[in-house]
Amino acid sequence: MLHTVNKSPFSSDALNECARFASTGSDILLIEDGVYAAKAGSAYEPALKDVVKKCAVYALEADLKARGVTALVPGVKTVAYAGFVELVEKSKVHTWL
Amino acid sequence: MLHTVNKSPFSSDALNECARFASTGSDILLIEDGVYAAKAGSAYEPALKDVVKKCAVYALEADLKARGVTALVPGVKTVAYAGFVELVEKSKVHTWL
Amino acid sequence: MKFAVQVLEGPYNNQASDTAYNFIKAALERGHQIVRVFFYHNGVLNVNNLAEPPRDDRNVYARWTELGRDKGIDIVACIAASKRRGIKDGHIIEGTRISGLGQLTDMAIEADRLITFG
Amino acid sequence: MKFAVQVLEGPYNNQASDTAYNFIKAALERGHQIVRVFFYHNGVLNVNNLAEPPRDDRNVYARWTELGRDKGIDIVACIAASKRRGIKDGHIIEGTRISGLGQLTDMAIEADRLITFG
Amino acid sequence: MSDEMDNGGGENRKKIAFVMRHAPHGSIYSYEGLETVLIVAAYEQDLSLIFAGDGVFALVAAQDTSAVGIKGFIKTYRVLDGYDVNKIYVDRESMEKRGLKPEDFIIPVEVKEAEEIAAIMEEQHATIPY
Amino acid sequence: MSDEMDNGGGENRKKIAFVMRHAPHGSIYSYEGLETVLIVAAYEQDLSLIFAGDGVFALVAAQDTSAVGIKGFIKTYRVLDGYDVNKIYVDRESMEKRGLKPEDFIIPVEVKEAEEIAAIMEEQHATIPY
Repeated sequence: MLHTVNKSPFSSDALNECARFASTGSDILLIEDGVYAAKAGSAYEPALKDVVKKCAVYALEADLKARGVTALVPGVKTVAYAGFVELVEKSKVHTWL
Repeated sequence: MLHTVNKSPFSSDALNECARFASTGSDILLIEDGVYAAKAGSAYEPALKDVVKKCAVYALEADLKARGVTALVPGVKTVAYAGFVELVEKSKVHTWL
Repeated sequence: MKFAVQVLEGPYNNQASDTAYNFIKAALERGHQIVRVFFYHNGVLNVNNLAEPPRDDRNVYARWTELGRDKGIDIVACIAASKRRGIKDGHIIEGTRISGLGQLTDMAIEADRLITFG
Repeated sequence: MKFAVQVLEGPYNNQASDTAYNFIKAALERGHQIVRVFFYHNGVLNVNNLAEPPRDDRNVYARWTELGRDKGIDIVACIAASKRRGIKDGHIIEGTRISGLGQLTDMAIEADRLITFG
Repeated sequence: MSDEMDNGGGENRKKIAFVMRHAPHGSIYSYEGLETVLIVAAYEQDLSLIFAGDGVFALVAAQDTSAVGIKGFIKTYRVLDGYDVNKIYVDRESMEKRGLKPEDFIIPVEVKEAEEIAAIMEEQHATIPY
Repeated sequence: MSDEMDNGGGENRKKIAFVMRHAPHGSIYSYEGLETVLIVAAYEQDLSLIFAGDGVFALVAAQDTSAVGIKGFIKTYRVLDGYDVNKIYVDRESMEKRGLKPEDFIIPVEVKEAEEIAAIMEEQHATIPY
């Protein structure tokens, strides 16, 4: 299953909740303000590293650029909108608002 | 100064941030989903007890009733809308969205 | 005292409009003056006159009409925010108007208290 | 594959409409079918035809017109959510329509993938 | 898939889960979410309702919205059973963190661990977040 | 208050602070907030801008919104100085928690502790949250 998160992990519990309900081995895609979770060197990095151990974590390229997030937490892969679509082809998707 | 918070402390960082920027002795009023912070017996109770030590914490009666929040964390006072207005009369107000 | 009220969320979708209304009623009862209600962000949706809310629920639009038309409170939706969201003269409720952010500035300066609901 | 898209937030106020549009464009390019776009909650604001967005920014309404009128995608705003928020037949953009929650149910059943943006 | 494999409504019933994560009244997600559940329920699909995060607050029985001037909808949950919607799951951690117990809720629920809810979500044809 | 006590614009300038707590792009708070600042700035009041929480992300210089198809506004912060808006405060804890440094920002800022920001807020005639 693919899970998407569009909220900042600093102001919302969406990503924490998502990670709790995502099965091991599932995909998590960070979009919109959700990509801040992927920023290297933030206080959220240790938490995201744990998520990366459990799930494949992706971040949407366009949203990273829009927010000036360049250095990413190790293990996070980037995708374009076409890659987003490919992830949805691969499995059902749930959105954590 | 009066600070108002209308978000649940379980899903938003608004109350934590409010408490960090509220001067000692100022008033904090919990309204709307913010009143969940005042619920006795939740995992947020220890955090709210710290806030109560620093600030006078109020919760809006109508919002408590609407959400079925009955038992409150010790030290939290309840006010009606008239009491909300009185708090605003007393000092300037800032809203934490 | 002179109170100014800013509302940042639309009706029904969020409780902000309801809380603002209940606050204003209580403020009026305690003898305060509401110098203006200013709608910004999605708050501008509060003045849309095309809505037909369910009859078994409160009518948020009727409440603003009551405060604006009947009680004479100046109720303003920000023009820039309104244009983005499709709120337009000719389609706004009675007793409200669309104007610029200068109205927010003026009320922030003039009022003893500015309070935001969002 | 058959994709169904639900959008829960209004244009400009949140990025959901932009992300949904970019996702749909990419899905079409990869040969997928969009069985329907369903607007719920503040999402219904996306079909308002009274808006005049700033000219130096994207026009979210024009994007939905492009997908609905020009590309023939079925774009539906929930009637109950629309009534609460003042979205009404006669004031909606070309290539969109207002209908019931049954349209959401149908697309959830019919599509291989249901994806929500909010 | 043959007709013999169908059961329940005798049609191709699909598994659809609603994941309710918002508190009531502060925003409309909880209320409009329930409206959707009632409509989808009439289509006789295989529905599940998952309450997690602040969504668990929606089920608290003792809600009285008269003083805020908003229509309450807590009693509406009681009609779900009449629509054969009885897979009502509550996330244990969300519930306990908020100081709630099953007895606080307006309808009977099944309390589940996060891993069980994850498994339920994986089985669905579609999941809808409100 | 006598005329002699006025200064700056020679009028009764009021202290107004904007408290920016939202990240850019995901919601419009940050953008419409800046629009308001520019209008209020023309009134020659004594303005302060406080960036706290996710609001600090709004100032990150390296933003490029072309791929999301949204108008960027990061360069607009540069015009603030021309309006004599130069009390730009950033909360240290918010900044550090998000892995940011003053060099990441599009304009010079004063990094403040929470207690200092609390004191600034207490001095204001009005505070506006976006």
